[in-house]
Amino acid sequence: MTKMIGQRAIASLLSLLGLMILVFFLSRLTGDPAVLFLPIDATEEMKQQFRALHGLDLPLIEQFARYVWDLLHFDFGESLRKARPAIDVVLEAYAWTLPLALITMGLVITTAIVLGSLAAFNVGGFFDRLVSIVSLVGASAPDFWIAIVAIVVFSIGLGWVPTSGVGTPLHWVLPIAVLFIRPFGLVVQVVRGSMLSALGAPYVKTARAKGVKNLPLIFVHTLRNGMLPVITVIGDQAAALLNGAVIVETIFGFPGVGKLMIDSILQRDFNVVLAAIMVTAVAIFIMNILIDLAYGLLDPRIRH
Amino acid sequence: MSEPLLSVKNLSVDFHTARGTVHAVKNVSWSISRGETLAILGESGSGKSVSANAVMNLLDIPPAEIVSGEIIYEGKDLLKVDYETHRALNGKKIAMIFQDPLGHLNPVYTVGWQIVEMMTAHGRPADMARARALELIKRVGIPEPEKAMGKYPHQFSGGQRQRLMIAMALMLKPDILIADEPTTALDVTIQAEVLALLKELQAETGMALVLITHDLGVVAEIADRVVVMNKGEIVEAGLTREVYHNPKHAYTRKLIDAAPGKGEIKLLDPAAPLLLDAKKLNKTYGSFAALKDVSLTLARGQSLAVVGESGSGKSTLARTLLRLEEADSGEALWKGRDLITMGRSELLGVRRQIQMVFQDPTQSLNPRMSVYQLIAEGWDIHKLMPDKSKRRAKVIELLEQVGLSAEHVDRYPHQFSGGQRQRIAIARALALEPELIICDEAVSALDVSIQAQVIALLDDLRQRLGISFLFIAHDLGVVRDFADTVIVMKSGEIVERGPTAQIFEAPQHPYTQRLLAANLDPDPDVQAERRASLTHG
Amino acid sequence: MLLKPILVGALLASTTIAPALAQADTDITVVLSEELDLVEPCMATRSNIGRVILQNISETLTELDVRGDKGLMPRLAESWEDKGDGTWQFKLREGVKFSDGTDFDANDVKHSFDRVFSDQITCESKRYFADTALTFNVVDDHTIDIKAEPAQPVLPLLMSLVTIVPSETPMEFVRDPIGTGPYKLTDWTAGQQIVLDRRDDYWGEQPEVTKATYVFRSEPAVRAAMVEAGEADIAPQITAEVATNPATDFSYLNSETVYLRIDNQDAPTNDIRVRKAMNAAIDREAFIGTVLPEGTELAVAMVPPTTLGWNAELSPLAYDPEQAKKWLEEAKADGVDTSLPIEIIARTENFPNVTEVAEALTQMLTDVGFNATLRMVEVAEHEQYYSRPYPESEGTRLVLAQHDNSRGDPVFSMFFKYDSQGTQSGVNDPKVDDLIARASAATGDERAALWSELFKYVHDDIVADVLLFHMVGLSRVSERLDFTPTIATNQQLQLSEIGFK
Amino acid sequence: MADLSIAKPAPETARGPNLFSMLWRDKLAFVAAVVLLLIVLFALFGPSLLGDLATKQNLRGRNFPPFSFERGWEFFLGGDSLGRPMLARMIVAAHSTILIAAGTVLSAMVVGAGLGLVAGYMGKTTSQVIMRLADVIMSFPSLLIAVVVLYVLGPSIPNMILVLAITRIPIYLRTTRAEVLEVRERMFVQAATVMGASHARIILRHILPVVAPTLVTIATLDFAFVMLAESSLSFLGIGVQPPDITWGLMVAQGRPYLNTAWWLAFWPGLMIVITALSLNLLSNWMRVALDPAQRWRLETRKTKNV
Repeated sequence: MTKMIGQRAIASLLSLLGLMILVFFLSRLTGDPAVLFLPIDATEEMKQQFRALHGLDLPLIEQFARYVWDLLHFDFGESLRKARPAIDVVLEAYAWTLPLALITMGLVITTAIVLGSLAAFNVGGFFDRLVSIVSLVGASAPDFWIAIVAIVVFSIGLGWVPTSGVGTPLHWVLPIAVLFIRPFGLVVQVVRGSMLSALGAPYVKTARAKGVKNLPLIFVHTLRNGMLPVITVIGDQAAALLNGAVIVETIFGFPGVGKLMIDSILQRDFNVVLAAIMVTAVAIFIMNILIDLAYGLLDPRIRH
Repeated sequence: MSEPLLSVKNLSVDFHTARGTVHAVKNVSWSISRGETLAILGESGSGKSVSANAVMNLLDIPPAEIVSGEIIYEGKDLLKVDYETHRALNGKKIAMIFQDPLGHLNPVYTVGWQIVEMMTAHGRPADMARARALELIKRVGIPEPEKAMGKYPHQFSGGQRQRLMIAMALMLKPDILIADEPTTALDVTIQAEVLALLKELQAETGMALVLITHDLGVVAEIADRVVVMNKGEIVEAGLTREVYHNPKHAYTRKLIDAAPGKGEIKLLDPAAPLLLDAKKLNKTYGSFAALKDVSLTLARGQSLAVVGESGSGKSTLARTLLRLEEADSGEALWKGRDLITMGRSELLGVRRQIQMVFQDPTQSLNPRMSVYQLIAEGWDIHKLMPDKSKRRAKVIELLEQVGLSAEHVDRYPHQFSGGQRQRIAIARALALEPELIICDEAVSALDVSIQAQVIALLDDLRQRLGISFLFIAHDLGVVRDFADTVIVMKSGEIVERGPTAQIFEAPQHPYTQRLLAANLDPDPDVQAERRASLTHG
Repeated sequence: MLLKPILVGALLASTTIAPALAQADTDITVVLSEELDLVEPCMATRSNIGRVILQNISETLTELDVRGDKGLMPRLAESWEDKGDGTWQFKLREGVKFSDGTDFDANDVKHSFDRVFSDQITCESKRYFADTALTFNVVDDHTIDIKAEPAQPVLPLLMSLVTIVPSETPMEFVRDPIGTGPYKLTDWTAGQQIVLDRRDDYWGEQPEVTKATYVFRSEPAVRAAMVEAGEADIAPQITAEVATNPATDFSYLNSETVYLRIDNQDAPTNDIRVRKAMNAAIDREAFIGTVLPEGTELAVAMVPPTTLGWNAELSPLAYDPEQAKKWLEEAKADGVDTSLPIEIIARTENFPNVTEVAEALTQMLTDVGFNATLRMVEVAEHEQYYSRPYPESEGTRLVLAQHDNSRGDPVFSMFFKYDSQGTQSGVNDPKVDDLIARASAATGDERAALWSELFKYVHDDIVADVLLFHMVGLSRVSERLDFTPTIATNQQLQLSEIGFK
Repeated sequence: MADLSIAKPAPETARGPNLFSMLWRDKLAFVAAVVLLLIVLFALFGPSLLGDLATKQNLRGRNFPPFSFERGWEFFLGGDSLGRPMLARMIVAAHSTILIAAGTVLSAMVVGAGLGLVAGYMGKTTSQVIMRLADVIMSFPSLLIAVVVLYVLGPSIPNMILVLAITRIPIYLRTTRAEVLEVRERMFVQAATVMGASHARIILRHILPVVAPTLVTIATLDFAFVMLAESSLSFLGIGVQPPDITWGLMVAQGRPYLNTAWWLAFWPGLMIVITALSLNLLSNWMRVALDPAQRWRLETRKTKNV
């Protein structure tokens, strides 16, 4: 196990390095941050000063060497726009993204598993069709559209929840609900499909021959097997959430890493972009390890 | 005979498909009494499992539909009781074990948990269930029962898994045990052990045993009575001995006649030129030695059988000779050239001369290619028959050679039966006019009647075209009918070799002797004799 | 090693209690469109920073009156006079204390300017002194002489753009700005909110608002909804589509001017008839009340009407597609290739409905026979086309841009947009250069007259560009507030101007 | 397995089941197929037939409400913020929408499946390199790709396809690789090796056809995903830019009018939902129809209500 994690860590480190190099140079193709930081009528001298202050006037390769050198000292550089260490900015945002992603994913997993399994057991029936259609429609609507309609209906119309922002638990309801829809739609479909084939497996026949009741048949005998393909999809969806939810964060004024990322990209705040990418990559790496562990936990054949 | 414990009366079940309704079983009736063993014998597609599944409420409805009939147990019609009542009977009164215990045991739970669940699912306390489970695991002969409880299905051997299934089925001392092909995937020696175990347990508990099988040998070994099924109908029923010795129905006769191991033993032509000379082949996977210093020779027109149980290395031998695996050491001279070290381009030429027929034609034929494409592919690869207009005629010729006809040319594998598919695979091998065909369990997946036909076909090809065969098999009867020389392998080593007659009539090595002893004879009297000699000896 | 701060942060984040829902009657919440990167006084001319800082936390020496017509008013400077030779003397207000308790004096003024000119930080306000060297002479604690070379006639006006910080302020961006204003920064939680609390020791009149919380939402609909739901009190920059409630939604000229910048050197736009045709092709009136809010005015100059030298005689070129076609025909007859591609460059999110405006403009140009296409770009790319050096193109490009001048004097606009050396200028005309130079150096009525002449020359004589609209801003203000947004709301939001009903 | 084999009808007489009749039997899938066909027709012929109608502006007649024939059929679904007919615009927008989605899915599938085939079939080193590459792409924020491409190459439909395709490649790559790892161990692949088939032949003739149905299923689902992703990019202002027009862009542009003129964002949003829904239904059907083990579910529907 430790060996596996070690190998994964090395492989991921390589990917991370590749990612960093790619992002570093590609982002610098996208223009001059000085132009965006300073007002349109700023003088060339001011722009020059800004570049010099942030080392942007150096040859690209030297900038890169400096960046890597600093990185080796766990220094992710300063945010060009916020005049603060980029890593602080990112971690602050990540402290919002992480619980949002975890809560959403937790809800997605539990509801999708229960509803998807029941739908599979009742394949072709009314409940199955209902779950399918509702999840499909939900997953096919543009999320910003849902978000704005949700605000109009639930905050202004009904006044149940605040429109946006963070603070009380009530503030989290709408962002989580909107974020929930798409992964739920996907995962519930996969659960249903996977449970469908798992319910056809020979060991289910054995269980039926043993006289096992329906609920344990679904949720004890079949689910653990049916979860294996689901975990991969859950991993993909969780990874997407860990990358930050740009749209939802933008609309609900949720100070997560997705909004930070898009703002930093648009403003060419290179250090923040790089730091954000690396932090999310580490988070996703940890999650992948957890997924692997989950596989082992669920399936003894992988463990041994 | 006392009042039957369970009787199936006039059961008819249909399967609905887009192409129409298939009558899976028609008016099937059988019954069984306490302490009795009934065998339901039939080939694939005969509907032999359907009635048992109906008893257990395991039919998928739809596509299945029970058209008529009743299943009487303890005075109740099981087809009419509600779901909950039926569920409570399953496992408790009527238990079932299956072929392929690996698939039928839940891979993600320990066997202990699964065995215990048989009792807890029926409301018994867990500690009691655990004690009973330990007792039974010990009874069915699993070493270290405590430890075994905590292990997962994949950590056991095939025979052990079936023993565990049996233990699970017996947890609640059921009245009836239904065993659906319980020994089919097992090696002969293991099969004998499992059948013996079933018999012992039956004697201990007095339960009734319904055994569903395609194997006459199994019937001969264990059954008191037999019903023979063909195409959904019972064609014959009666005491096992009577049915074997005095079959009334033509199908039963055909089945008995097709049983292998009764033909004339072939002799090797000593003058045939040497084709393949393999010396000291070795192959290891990690620390496991699959081949240990294996040497063999094969002459033109010879049919050499390699016999052994699973894990003996016989398949690895074939794969190594075909360069599907790289040997660690040794050489294999094909007409004087070493196959093991041969370069790519030379190998391509040799590949034409050595063809292979695999065990399962369903898997060895690409499901997305038509028969024509399958057979003609070799010509594309080896740039033969450049005149494409002639190919079709040649394909038809080949099909006719293996007993198929021109109308089959554009069909796809799934539209054929198992035996027909294996013929297609043979036609594909013949298309390249090979000098050696390696058959890896080429007939073991086939029904006996078809098995006999395919063996006859291969033998015909050997004689007419002078093709050599390396014939890998675990079924001794088939080997006896086909091979002129036999090699017996065990744990990667050759333990005995010699002409077929010598191996079968005067085996030297104890392992060979054991193999032959475990091989079931379709004649119940022969089997009874053997059993008697074993108990006394 | 990275995980721990995240977990700790997550814990903290999830337990933070919302201040927005429970507040005193005189506390207000302002919902801004974008988060502040910095709360740095010397960046107060950046509009989103200015709305929080300017005159709330940090004050300037002078202040331009935008509500009345009092012109330039004293703030931290009580009076000023031109000592000649480019030197201005400012008398500073006495008894003013910074929020950290220190006294305000002339050295603070000098230090504030030293910061602006420092090469250690990049202060925005530096740009107003691009070609001007300032020297400071502290006469006494409350008198300072500022000498500009060359002489700067609008130096007192420029003083309204530089915020004053205490002399202890370091030469780097600060996160806890200290100022003399009526409010002080008490909380800044990045990504969430900025809180200003009223000071007790402010030198001037005590404002009514005791506490202001700033939050950030980029969706206009959400900002408007927050005021409607009572979660916020002021939402600047909402869109016309959501500004449907006359009781709460105010529109006001916001000092932004939208125009199409024409490169007067490119073919075919180097021909005046082509430029005139462009102007005549556009039905400006059709935009107002449709894709642009009611109240939007047709522009005849780069600066809004409240600016010095405003020329009231100018009127926009009439919408006359037939005439436009005729001009194009004429030009074509003289050998101008009017079929050259004309690419309209517009910036996404530049102003509300920019896409619709750009699409309509393109359509109108196409209708009279221009080979016009539209290209929407994001901000960084827009900058490439907007500022010199302009990229080559097969035909020419028209840049749809928005220019903001709420400073009261055209000097902040005209050089950049029209001088042959101007960064965003498409004009190369010696008379324009001359007029700009003379007007910038002049004072009083002469200055106004020269600007006025320049406006006319650019608009009527050389038809340098397609001036479109003076934009209106829309803000939603809670009904419990007594506050009317003005042209300055674009740049600042003085809490002291807010009252309660 | 004995009982399963009876479920199969007599093999001699069996011809492959007619796909159309299987489609007809699943009414939902059938409707979905018809809807998709209609959308494809819109996409193919919309711009040439309605292109002028869809771009004709009328500022003073903007946001014309729907459900009235007063101004002709093209205004039945209302007019947009520049007075252009919604119905005509939506039909025209089908072109770019489908072009982008199809282009993205196809190019991502071709590249991803190609790399996946190589990664699955070749040795460990090649596979590792390709998989790490996929990891890098996966963690590369798609927004940054979008900004890089838009800044360096400019906003255009091919560039949009490039942006979206890059982000979708790993899905196909990983799926293909996983399938290939399994398929290449199958008997018929070994049978081909024994016959002397080259690597290219084995990959293209034997492995690809087996993997293809899975890829097609994923592609159908991905199609909807791409439409939504494109819409999200439009929302963020870095997506398709006018005068190009897609449903996603229409939703993004109509979003400010949700309160006052709901039809601007609603209809194109509905089109996305309908298309995605149809694709999903069709893909569900395909998953069953292409899987011999599950096909009976469609085949029995004639006689039984499932």
